[in-house]
Amino acid sequence: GNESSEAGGNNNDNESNGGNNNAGNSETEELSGSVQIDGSGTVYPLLSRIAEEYMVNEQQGVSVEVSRAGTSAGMQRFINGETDLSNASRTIKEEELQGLEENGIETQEFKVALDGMTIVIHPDNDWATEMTEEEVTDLFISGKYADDDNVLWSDVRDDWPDEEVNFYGPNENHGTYEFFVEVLLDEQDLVDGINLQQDYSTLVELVSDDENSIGFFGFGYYINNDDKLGVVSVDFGDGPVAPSLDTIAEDGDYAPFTRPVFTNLSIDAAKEKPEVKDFAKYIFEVADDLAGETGFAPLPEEELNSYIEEIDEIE
Amino acid sequence: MAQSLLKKKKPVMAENKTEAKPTVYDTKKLNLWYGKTHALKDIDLEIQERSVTAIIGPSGCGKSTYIKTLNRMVEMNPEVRTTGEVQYRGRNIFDRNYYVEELRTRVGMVFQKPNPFPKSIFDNVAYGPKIHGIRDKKILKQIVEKSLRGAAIWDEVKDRLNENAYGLSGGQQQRLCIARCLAVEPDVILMDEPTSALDPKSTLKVEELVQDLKKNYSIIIVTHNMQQAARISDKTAFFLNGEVVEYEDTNLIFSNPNDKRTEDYITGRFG
Amino acid sequence: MAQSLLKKKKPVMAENKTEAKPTVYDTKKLNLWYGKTHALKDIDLEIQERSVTAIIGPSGCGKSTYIKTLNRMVEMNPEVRTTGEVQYRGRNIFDRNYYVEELRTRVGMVFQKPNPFPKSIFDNVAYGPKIHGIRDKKILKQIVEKSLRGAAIWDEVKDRLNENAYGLSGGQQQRLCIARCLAVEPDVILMDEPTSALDPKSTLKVEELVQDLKKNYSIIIVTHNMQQAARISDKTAFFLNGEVVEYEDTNLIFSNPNDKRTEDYITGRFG
Amino acid sequence: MQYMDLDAVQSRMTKRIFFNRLSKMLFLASAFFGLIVLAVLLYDVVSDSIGWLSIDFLTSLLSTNPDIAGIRGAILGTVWLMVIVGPVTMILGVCTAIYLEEYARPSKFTTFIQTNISNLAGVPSIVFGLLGLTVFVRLFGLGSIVLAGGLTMSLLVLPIVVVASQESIRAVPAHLREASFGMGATKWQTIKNVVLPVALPGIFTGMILAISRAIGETAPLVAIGIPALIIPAPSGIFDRFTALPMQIYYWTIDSVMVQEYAYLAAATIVVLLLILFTLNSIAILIRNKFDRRY
Amino acid sequence: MSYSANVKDMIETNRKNSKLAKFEKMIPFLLFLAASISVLTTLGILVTLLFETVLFFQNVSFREFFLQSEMRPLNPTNPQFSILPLLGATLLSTGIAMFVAVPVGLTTAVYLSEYATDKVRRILKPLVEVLAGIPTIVYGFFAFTFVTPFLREFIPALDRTNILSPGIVMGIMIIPIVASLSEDAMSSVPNSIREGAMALGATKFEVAFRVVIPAAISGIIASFVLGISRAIGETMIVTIASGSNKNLTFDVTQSMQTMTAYIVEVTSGDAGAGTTAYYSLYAVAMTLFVFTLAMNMFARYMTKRFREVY
Ligand SMILES: Nc1ncnc2c1ncn2[C@@H]1O[C@H](COP(=O)(O)OP(=O)(O)OP(=O)(O)O)[C@@H](O)[C@H]1O
Ligand SMILES: Nc1ncnc2c1ncn2[C@@H]1O[C@H](COP(=O)(O)OP(=O)(O)OP(=O)(O)O)[C@@H](O)[C@H]1O
Ligand SMILES: [Mg+2]
Ligand SMILES: [Mg+2]
Ligand SMILES: O=P([O-])([O-])[O-]
Repeated sequence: GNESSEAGGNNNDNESNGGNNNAGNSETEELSGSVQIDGSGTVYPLLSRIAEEYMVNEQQGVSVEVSRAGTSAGMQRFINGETDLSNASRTIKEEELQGLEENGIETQEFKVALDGMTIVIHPDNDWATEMTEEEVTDLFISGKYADDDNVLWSDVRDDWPDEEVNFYGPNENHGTYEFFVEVLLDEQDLVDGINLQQDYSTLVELVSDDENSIGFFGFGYYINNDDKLGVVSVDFGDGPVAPSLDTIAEDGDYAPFTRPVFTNLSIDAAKEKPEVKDFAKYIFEVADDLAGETGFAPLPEEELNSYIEEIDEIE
Repeated sequence: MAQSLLKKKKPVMAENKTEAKPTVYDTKKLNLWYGKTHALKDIDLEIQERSVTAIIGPSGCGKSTYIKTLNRMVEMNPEVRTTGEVQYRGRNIFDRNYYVEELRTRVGMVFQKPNPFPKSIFDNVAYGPKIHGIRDKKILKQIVEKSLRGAAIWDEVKDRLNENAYGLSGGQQQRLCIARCLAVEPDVILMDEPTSALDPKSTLKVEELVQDLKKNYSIIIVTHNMQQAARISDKTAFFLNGEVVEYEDTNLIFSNPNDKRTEDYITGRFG
Repeated sequence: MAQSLLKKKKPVMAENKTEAKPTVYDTKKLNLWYGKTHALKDIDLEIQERSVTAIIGPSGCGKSTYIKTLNRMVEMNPEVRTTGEVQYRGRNIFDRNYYVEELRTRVGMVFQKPNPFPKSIFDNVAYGPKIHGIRDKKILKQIVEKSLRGAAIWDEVKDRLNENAYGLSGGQQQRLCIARCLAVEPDVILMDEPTSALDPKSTLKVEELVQDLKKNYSIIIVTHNMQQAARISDKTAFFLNGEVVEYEDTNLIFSNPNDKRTEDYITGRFG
Repeated sequence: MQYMDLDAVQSRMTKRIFFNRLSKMLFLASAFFGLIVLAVLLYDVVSDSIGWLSIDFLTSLLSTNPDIAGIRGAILGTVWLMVIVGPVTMILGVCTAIYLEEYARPSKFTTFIQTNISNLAGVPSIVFGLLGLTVFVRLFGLGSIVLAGGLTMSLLVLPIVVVASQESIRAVPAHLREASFGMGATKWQTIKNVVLPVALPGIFTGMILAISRAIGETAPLVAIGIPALIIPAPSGIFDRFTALPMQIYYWTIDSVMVQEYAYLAAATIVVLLLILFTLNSIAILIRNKFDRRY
Repeated sequence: MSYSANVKDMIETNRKNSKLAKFEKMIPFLLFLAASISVLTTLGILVTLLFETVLFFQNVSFREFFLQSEMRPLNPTNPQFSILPLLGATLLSTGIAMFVAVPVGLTTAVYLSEYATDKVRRILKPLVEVLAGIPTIVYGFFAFTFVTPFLREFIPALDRTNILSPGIVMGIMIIPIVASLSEDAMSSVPNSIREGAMALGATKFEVAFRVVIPAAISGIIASFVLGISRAIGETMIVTIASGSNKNLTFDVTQSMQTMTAYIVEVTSGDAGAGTTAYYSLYAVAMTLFVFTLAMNMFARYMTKRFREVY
């Protein structure tokens, strides 16, 4: 009972917040129908939080359904016109835009929040807690430290243990994978034998379980499990920086590993279904509050407000 | 040979005692096979209205097969093939346009083992009228009462019409099955060893009932029990290996059989 | 009463004809119940070595029950209770320390319906020796040949030892079962109507075999067939309603029964 | 010549008998192994669920907050699924069984249908899920609604109903049929008035088994795409939905992120098992009550 | 009785008026339609699988699918489609499951059919069969939250998601299939054969293993094959407890992905149509379908054989 009233209190806060942002709009309109969302697993915790707030406090009649097949897989559904919003942890690709165009779907990509690509290790790992940016990326690139990709910690620094490094990461369904490989590794091959998983929860378990693990994923999944995981502070030239809500914010010290996460809105859906449009606006009304709670750094308020206006103009 | 005997005898018989009643069933050169087993061979038999005709013979001689042919029940076995004719009231029952359902409504059947439905006594008797479209509750009640009275079981069950028929004794069940038959007011009732599963007392009751029913119905009864045939039937047909050996007035056949084989059977020398 | 008769007769019998052979089985006041059915009542019987003892009696009198008690096979039915004693070679077979497996190794059994294992002929015969630890292929071969010869079937099967036993005729299967018995070199062979499922020719063969086997084995045989008992046995016990009515030299029992009931049975007046 | 050495036989005898007794105990233990695991499983699940299973849990809607999350939507989703599965399998299953038992002539094609049904029973449920996804969700454009899920499940459990109904119809004694035909009843009248009433308890037992299976199946639902977060409870067969096993699935894999989800999953499992237990008890009751000989 | 003259007539008029005859003629046809649904289902499965599988093999060669060793369906730069890692994981988990289910199931069957009294059998057999009625998702939960942590006490190298634990749990799930069907096969061996062996002085153990089991062997094998088929097709246990790492290895402590789990991964959240990765789903499902179908047909053939003997 205690907790639930606390949660209720939380909700009230948000409602009043939402009310502030919403000033001037008609709040009383009762909507119904459903909003289909799929895509990024990274963005899922944030969007599902927002969806829940929306259904509980804003529009009881609307059903917002959130899935998390991964950025690419979700985008496929989006192209097929099966979803109204598609979350992404990377910007939309040329081929995907092409597909959307072929299917006559007009879209708009919005940033929702900022995420720091977090390099995680086992909590008992006391040697690799600080690494340079180059060391991190080289470690994951095939052939950099060992030809057969059986990399030992001591290959990175001599005083580190002589034990083999085990690599983990999300699989190719995920934007996180693509951002990591395409942006951070500059499209070089990942080490062989890296354990790629579909589910972030599985990934967290695996990393937290293996003394010689090193893995990468979004900050949210790290911060929710910081008791089970260790984190690598990355030296981008000005000393080691640990990811945190502050450092991954825009212009933060962790910025080189920071990326925006997105949601793609189907303009057609927003035109046809008022609930889609309403929910889309709602996302940016509450994003700054709920972002921190789910492990994202919020975007500047002006940026969010400009999105609301943009959506408002869809007729 | 048996048939030729019969034909010779017929006029004599008619003069003898029984007035010539109209024919219900006329079987002509009936042959029947189960796959390759030739179960009925060139059967010729005329069966008369409002009388009891008994069919006797050793096990496996084709009694059941013959009686089940009369309402085409034998066709439930898909292997069965027939040739020849069976005329019921002048119409060949094997005729393409003759619906078996129509035939069976006119010709009731009582089986060796009592086989009431797992329903109430009332519903058992009302089953026939109902499937033939009689829905009126009041009429149904009347039919049920009349049929149960007709089967001499009314007094025993009138207070428990809604109880399950399986609660009745074997003899009562058999009379219930007869009542079920009567409910659609058939013309003929076929009975295949109707008392062989019953105790002597119930057997007696059924025998009395048969005697009573023949006033209104034509009855054809298969029996293993020679005494029974002698007691209740007007005419008796003796079957052997799928053939009719002798067909005769009952008192004649038992007192003075024409055929050696009939005599042997009746005197218990085989079977 | 039957028992007292027997006891009186025994000395006479011994003088009579048979030399007194040693006793294999001594049954003392054996009673047996299937649940509440009292199937064996106060049985007393002494069975002699190297002879054929026949057990006769009408259906349901307890013949099978008695013979199955001798190797405790009757205990496979968990409802069975016994009192009294059965001594085999001086040891009570109901003794806690007497393993049934040990008893059954010494006492072979042949059943009414031939029951070979669904294995090759060779494996059927070799089964017994194998479970007793004989692994040597050569010895096994010798045992199989010896047993099959002993059961007078060697010539018929010697070229098809590796074929499935189910391919044999009924009579051959029964002799195979006897061979299977012989392979463990038993002391006693129990036979429960071993020929009742066989044709006359096979029956004759088995009867000859039994005559032959008694040179080396003690044989107890249940039979429905009085002629058979008369032909092959040395002594005969007549059972009725779970009691031993008479136990006597076979020639005596068939020529001059002591008990009226035995006479009635032997002359076919009941059973 | 003696081949059997009595002493050797005797000394082996003791070993054999000891071995026999030992294996009897081992085999008994083995028969109990499964039961012990079952007990551990139940203990594990029930102990995890303690403190989480409550009326509120049953009646509340889903939430990402474990403290207020409930399974009302999942329960209703399962109920609505069964609203489809029940009638559809009943009608299709019983009709198929009647056709095969009463009408079909023995022919190659009949054998083919029969073989086909028993083969369908062995097709992995995930493959049925793919069929549902491809045909109902995509081709018919239904989307992941109750109707699509229900039809998919129906096809999956249809063989269970068909086989049970066939056995039950086959067990109706011939003399009852004969009695009806003897009255001049048509085939259909006989089936409707005599055969089906007698076969009904067996058919019902089969139905309950089929429904139990459908209630617990997860893979087909995963394949047709049930969202991870769906809060409103479905109010009809055209609504999108989640179901009990789906909820267990998501909570189990998310338990790594939020430990409390594991307890929610356990509590949901207890609810699911209770439902199945109740259904099976009913099936046993029906079987015992109507298990009489005609 | 007033009505009595006309029951016959009533029946006669009813017959003439009834539309039943036409309806009766329709019935077999309607029922046939219902019966053909099951055929349509099979056809539907075949067509959906075949259709997309063909599209898949237009993009990927048989060689790559069956002979190479890497499965990286969504790799943006160099996608690879080999079923071998999935097949390996499937066979491995099935092997582990049978390693548990065969000895336990068979000895349970021996106990039930040869040692247990009627009363014990009547209670014990349904209890063992309860195991088959537990939903697989529950087994998945059990494997993930109980068995894996439990095993890790003894095998520290065991990953949090691995193939060993779901394999074992699948084996437990399959015990009743093996036990129940084997017991049926053994019970159908006639008692006279048992008596024949007992009369030779055989112990129950010797009767069971040297007579009854050889005699019932085809039914027993059928139970194994059905068990294998169940294990191959089992989805949720492996999806939950063995992760989604597509690696070809025999190290049972590692996370790996079976064919079924792959299908779940690609469909979960519903992958969009049109890509090779999406078609690969159907190629894998086709392989799975063919495997299980073959096993089931084989099992049915074996079952028929033991029914024919006695
Ligand atoms: N369903 C069947 N399939 C094959 N042959 C059959 C079938 N029913 C009966 N027969 C054969 O047809 C012959 C006549 O059988 P039927 O049942 O008519 O004898 P029955 O005179 O009624 O004997 P019983 O007194 O034993 O009832 C027998 O030889 C029997 O073996
Ligand atoms: N398993 C059993 N359970 C209960 N009663 C039994 C059982 N077996 C036999 N009986 C009863 O024990 C009595 C003796 O049976 P048994 O089989 O020994 O007779 P039998 O002399 O061998 O008869 P048959 O000549 O028919 O073989 C019979 O009354 C029988 O009904
Ligand atoms: Mg008959
Ligand atoms: Mg006997
Ligand atoms: O799940 P992703 O955010 O990595 O696509």
